Amino acid sequence: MSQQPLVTLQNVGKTFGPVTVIKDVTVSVYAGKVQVLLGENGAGKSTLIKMMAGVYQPDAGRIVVDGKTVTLPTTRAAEELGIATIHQELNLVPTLSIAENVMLGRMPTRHGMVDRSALRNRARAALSLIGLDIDVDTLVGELGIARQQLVEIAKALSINARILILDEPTAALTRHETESLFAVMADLRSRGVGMLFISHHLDEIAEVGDTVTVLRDGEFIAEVPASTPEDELVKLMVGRSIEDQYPRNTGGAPQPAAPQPAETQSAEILSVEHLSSSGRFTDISFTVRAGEVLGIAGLVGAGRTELIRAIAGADHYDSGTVTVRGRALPRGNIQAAIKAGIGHVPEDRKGQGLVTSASVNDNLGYATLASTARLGLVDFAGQRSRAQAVATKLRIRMHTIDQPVGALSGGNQQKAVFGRWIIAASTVLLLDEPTRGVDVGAKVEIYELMNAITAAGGAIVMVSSELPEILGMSDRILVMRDGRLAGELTAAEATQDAVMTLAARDVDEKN
Amino acid sequence: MSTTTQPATRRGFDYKKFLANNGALVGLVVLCIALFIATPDFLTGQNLLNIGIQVSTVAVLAFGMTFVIVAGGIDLSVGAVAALSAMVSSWLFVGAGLPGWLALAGGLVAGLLAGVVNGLANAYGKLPSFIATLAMLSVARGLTLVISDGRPIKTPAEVSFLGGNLGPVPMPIVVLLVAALVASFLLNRTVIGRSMYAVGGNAEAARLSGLPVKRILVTVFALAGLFAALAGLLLAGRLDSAQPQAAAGYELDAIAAVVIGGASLSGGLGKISGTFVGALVLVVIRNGLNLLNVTSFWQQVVIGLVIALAVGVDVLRRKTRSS
Amino acid sequence: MSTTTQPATRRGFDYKKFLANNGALVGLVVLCIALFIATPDFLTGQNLLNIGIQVSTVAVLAFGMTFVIVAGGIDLSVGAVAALSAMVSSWLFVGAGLPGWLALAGGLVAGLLAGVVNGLANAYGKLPSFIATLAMLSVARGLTLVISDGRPIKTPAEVSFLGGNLGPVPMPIVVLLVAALVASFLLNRTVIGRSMYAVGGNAEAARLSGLPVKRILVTVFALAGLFAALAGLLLAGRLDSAQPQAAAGYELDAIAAVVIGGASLSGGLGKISGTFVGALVLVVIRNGLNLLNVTSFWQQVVIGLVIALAVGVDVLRRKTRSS
Amino acid sequence: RGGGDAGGSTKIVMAISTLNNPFFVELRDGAQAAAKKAGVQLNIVDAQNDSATQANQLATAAAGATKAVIVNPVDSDAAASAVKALTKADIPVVAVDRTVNGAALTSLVASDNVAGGRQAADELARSMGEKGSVIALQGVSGTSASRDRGAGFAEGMKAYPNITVVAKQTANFDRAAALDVTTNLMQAHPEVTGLFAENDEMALGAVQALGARAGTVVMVVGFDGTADGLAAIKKGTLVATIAQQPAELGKLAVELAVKAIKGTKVDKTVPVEVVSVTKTNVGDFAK
Ligand SMILES: Nc1ncnc2c1ncn2[C@@H]1O[C@H](COP(=O)(O)OP(=O)(O)OP(=O)(O)O)[C@@H](O)[C@H]1O
Ligand SMILES: Nc1ncnc2c1ncn2[C@@H]1O[C@H](COP(=O)(O)OP(=O)(O)OP(=O)(O)O)[C@@H](O)[C@H]1O
Ligand SMILES: O[C@@H]1[C@H](O)[C@H](O)CO[C@H]1O
Ligand SMILES: [Mg+2]
Ligand SMILES: [Mg+2]
Repeated sequence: MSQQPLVTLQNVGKTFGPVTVIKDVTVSVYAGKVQVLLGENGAGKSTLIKMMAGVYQPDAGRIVVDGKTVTLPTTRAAEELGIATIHQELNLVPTLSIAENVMLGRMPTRHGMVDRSALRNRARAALSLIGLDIDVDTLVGELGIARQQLVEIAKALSINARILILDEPTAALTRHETESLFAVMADLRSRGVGMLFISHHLDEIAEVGDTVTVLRDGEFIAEVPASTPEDELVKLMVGRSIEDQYPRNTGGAPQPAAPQPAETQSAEILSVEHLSSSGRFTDISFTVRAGEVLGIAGLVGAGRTELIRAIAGADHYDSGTVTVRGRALPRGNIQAAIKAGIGHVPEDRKGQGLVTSASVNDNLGYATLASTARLGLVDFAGQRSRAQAVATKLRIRMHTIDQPVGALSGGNQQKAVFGRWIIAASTVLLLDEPTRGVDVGAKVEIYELMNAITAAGGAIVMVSSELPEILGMSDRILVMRDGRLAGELTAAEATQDAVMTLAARDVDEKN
Repeated sequence: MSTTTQPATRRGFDYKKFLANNGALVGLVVLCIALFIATPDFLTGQNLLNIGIQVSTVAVLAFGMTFVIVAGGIDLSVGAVAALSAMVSSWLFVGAGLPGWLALAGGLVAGLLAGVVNGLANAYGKLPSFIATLAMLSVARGLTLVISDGRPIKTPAEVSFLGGNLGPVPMPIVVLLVAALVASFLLNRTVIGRSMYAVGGNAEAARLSGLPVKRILVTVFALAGLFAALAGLLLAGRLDSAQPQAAAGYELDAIAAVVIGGASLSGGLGKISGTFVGALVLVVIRNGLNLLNVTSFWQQVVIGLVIALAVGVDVLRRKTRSS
Repeated sequence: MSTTTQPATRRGFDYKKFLANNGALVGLVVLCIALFIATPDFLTGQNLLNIGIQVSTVAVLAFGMTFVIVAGGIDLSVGAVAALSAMVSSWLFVGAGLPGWLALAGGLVAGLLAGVVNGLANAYGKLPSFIATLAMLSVARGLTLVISDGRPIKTPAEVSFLGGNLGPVPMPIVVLLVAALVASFLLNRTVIGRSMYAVGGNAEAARLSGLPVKRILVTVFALAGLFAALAGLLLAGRLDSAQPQAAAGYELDAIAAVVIGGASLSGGLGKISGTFVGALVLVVIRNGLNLLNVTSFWQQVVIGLVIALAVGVDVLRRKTRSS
Repeated sequence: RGGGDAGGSTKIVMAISTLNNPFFVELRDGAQAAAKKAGVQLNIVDAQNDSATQANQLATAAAGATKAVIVNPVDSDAAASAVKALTKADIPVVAVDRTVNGAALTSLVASDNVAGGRQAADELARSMGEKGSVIALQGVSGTSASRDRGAGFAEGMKAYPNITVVAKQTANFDRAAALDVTTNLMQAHPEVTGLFAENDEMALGAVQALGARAGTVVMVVGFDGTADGLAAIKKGTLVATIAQQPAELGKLAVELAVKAIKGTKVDKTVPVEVVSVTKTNVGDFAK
């Protein structure tokens, strides 16, 4: 390849205080190519691309654009060189409209005024690129996380950049939207745009990538073609091979080998009857038995999150009942739900899962703060040892347990939310996109935790937009469409096609 | 199909959206109806004009405050800056012998400068806006006393004109309306105005989108200073003199007006029309209680309750709407 | 390996961490050194005692405010509630003829109740804390005037004792230290205290983790009311009488102390030790300017500048440390 | 408009600068008693020491069926334009305690603050043996009461060359502020033997700060003659206060307003004595 790279990060390094996050890494982006960055949670991928995006300045090495060394003191400077970025964490203003968010920093003006019709038109054009058909005057704060992610993508696409950085753009998307995104990427590539792509979905790498740069602990490990087999990529990435990406024996029934608790294998733990919440979901009934993982699939906006939240006591609902181990739960009462053994991992970890300014230790302990206290006094020593133990168990990568959880990498933040319910010994886990942004290694760890919980007689409801995960981990699958149950599949009969058919029947008609 | 339904809702007046966006308006209307029933003096032309005049100072201060609160900050100095600006103007006229219109302009510049200093201290000096503007409150009040030696100074005719009449229309009402239009235009129609929402709603997103966050913050406080100066001149015009203790404590009224109007102190939310309603709520309550001759001790109790109620009505309304 | 280094840093005094956690301490020290150089009267035992007494009211108010700000709210009513509590206590004694200690307890209960009302209005009534407590400011001040008819009322001996001496030690200092210990204990050691940080940091995450957010908010405001009552009784004790206008405007001082102490008005951050330092900064500035006999007009200018500087020093220190 | 009888429906609005101060509470009480006696309705509004609020209240008064207005201005200059509007509408205006500059008044009932300041200087000097150092506590900066009393006091002090004013600081007319400021000033000026406070509230705060030294080592003179102030004189902690007679001021103001409504001619100024109260004559004033 004699072609000159559009941009190169050359031997760059970055430290935060005492922690070295990136050490001597070189990576280039070429016109019409998709360069993939691969690495575990906390490997330094986001930190690396932020140096290219003008967010961080490298402490060592240099940035070369079109053969010239440059400095990128601001995001605007990067943009002026044609570099656009889709950041991993959503960077939207909830109180502004979709149109204004898409055009933020580049609002069209006429006579010194914001040209609203141009604003709407350009935003609409950007949204249509990724097939999002929604009123551009809607406030972003009213959107679910998946739609927000699409807005974020549209925003970067509308810049018409020569270099596009995509940091886990597909983490919050269902297959459907992911495919639209890939179509856009293919188009951009054919027009000579160079891209840097990050994803924890290994199957996507071969689909869109050209070359893969593998990072481990902030260091460059290898550069390999995107066609490299997945297990080889995994080995490069985590330093060992992973036998089974979905370590659940989904023969239909729960693992018979697992030690059985006192209650019988078929005991109903959670039962939901005729649950309805106007405008959100209608007449939902299902049960989950001890030792079972129930997957809930559906398209964005199908109402899965709302359902989970209602069961967890986070929202009120209009009618129906939620019963745990034969006891009906009061509506909208989170504490009662927790007492009954429910643990809820929400879909938006930053907005709903974590107190980012508080330490990892504190965040792990919130659900057990009161129950472990004596005379209203916090059990600091116990809390710390419990937190330390669960952090080790989940392999949460951190500097110390007292560091603010907001400074952890995305995947490690997700593990921290999970860990809270492990400490609380929850037996009914309601997981909403539990592995969003989690690396392969950590995913397997989370799956194994799920297995351990069900093996101990617990039950799990998992909402996920990752079909392989739903198919690989569920004993039974419910499919939701427009707030209703569209069907139920056993693990044996479930295939991607079967699920998608149920999920998308009339949605496709609409489009 | 969906394209045909869109314009249908657009055609009629979208009163739901209007109500949803105009927070305490319901509270204000309820308040006015109650006063109308309680006393015949309330709904008279003269009294309505009085209310218009009386709301002018607080509303103009609050318009400036709206920029700051939308951008996620707070400005405790507006009352003191209003007093300082008026005093500077009067001093330029009486002490330095400048012509009246120059003195008036000088007052506005003084407010603008105080605001710029607030903005610099906040954006570049990294002082929390609460601290930067609390310091300015003290400094501006002190300078006002130093300049005036603690005495009121007469205003030039140009400033007094602001407190007088334009034909049959009281000038404070004219100034108020112009200020509202300008503020609303700035906030809704200009790039810098829209950027304020971004800075207040999510400063990190604003920065990553390439918005000049620091410059926006300086502008925001500069505008608050300028509007404070205008409010100060208006007040001085009405009193025919710049008072060393003028507008003391008005910052709380201004903030309250903005918050009653539906803004949030955590930023990203707020509208000039809402602020206007908020300021009216405060002034109508006081006007009404005066008319009803509620004794002054109880008056404070009632004011507190009515503020809570007026905002409470809004909260209730939103709740019933959403469920 | 890393386990052996852990205890090593633990053994010595971790001054870096101490400084990092104690916001304006550097500003306070610089201020004290400057005053020590400027006037021999500053660093005398008697003057230090005076400062201790003078800081007591604001510091106790600010301790209560710390709970509120940590939990992400604001309480504008603390000054008015302090005055109301003291007045209720004096009235129970003089007007209702209760024994002094019951009157004292009654004053504390009054403050607690006012705080509970704030908390209910905020947590269940969904009023923004700014509005709920602004309303309470007005109501409490009004009730104070109603109860007292605008006149000071004598305090019972039990309350005056709070303003007197315990042997050689001034009681306000004793009360101050006890209040600091209790507040710090509540905030750091108890479940409810730690929960306040979670609520202020991310109320939704706290709620989804099963923390009783509403009850926590009510507690937070109740504590602020109780501490305000204590501050009010302290002040009344020092003056031997409950004043209708006591503690007017002290809410700004209290908030400033908390913010100078390193808390953020967006919640989730704050420490009692920081607040204490913040209150000291405010009081030492005023004490120093009195000692230096700076004329009262300029005094306000200087107070503003010094507040900005004291916080600025801290900002600067953090900046150089991090880069 | 105008004329009219003084029946129960006759409405007089009394705009008071602040009621957060015992002085004005007594003034109000005097006015209310007189109104009851005259059988008129007296509406009291409180500006909480804010000139603009007062202007608003006066404008509101003009809009109602008001027959006369009694104004106790927050600031003498600032009240002018609102008062002018009232007189233009033929509503008689009586000013009480403080005058209105630059507007024609029906009548003014007031005690002279500048003269009072001079009297305070005389009382303090006498009690100090006409020598020594003095602290002056000032009221809210920029208020006319503080200005006038301060000016009168400074003028009066010129007669006593052996007395120096070593410190002047504001305590905002507030007892608690005076306590702290006096404590601090005594630290810097332990030699001080005299203190003048521009009102009784501050004087009482100073007495509190001085403890046993009040009235023995350090002589304190206040201003107003409030109930607490007079009690302190009896106790000996306060040497003197310059007593105004707030109730008398209020009473006269109402009587004048009623006369004006009836169309009776009234005097342009009605002075009310300011009396220096000391231990010797405090008995005449005690309430
Ligand atoms: N601002 C910061 N201060 C301190 N440490 C940081 C900061 N940002 C990142 N880190 C640390 O740097 C490491 C790399 O983080 P980074 O976000 O780059 O990981 P990543 O590879 O993108 O992970 P993920 O796949 O989870 O997104 C992590 O250990 C993280 O804790
Ligand atoms: N057709 C629609 N058009 C616009 N908004 C919708 C539509 N359907 C649902 N919503 C809104 O979107 C939100 C639900 O989005 P969300 O994506 O969280 O749902 P979900 O089924 O949990 O999907 P996912 O978990 O895949 O994100 C709700 O707030 C709902 O009001
Ligand atoms: O006369 C009054 C009283 O002295 C009061 O103490 C302050 O204001 C003045 O106008
Ligand atoms: Mg990342
Ligand atoms: Mg969802």
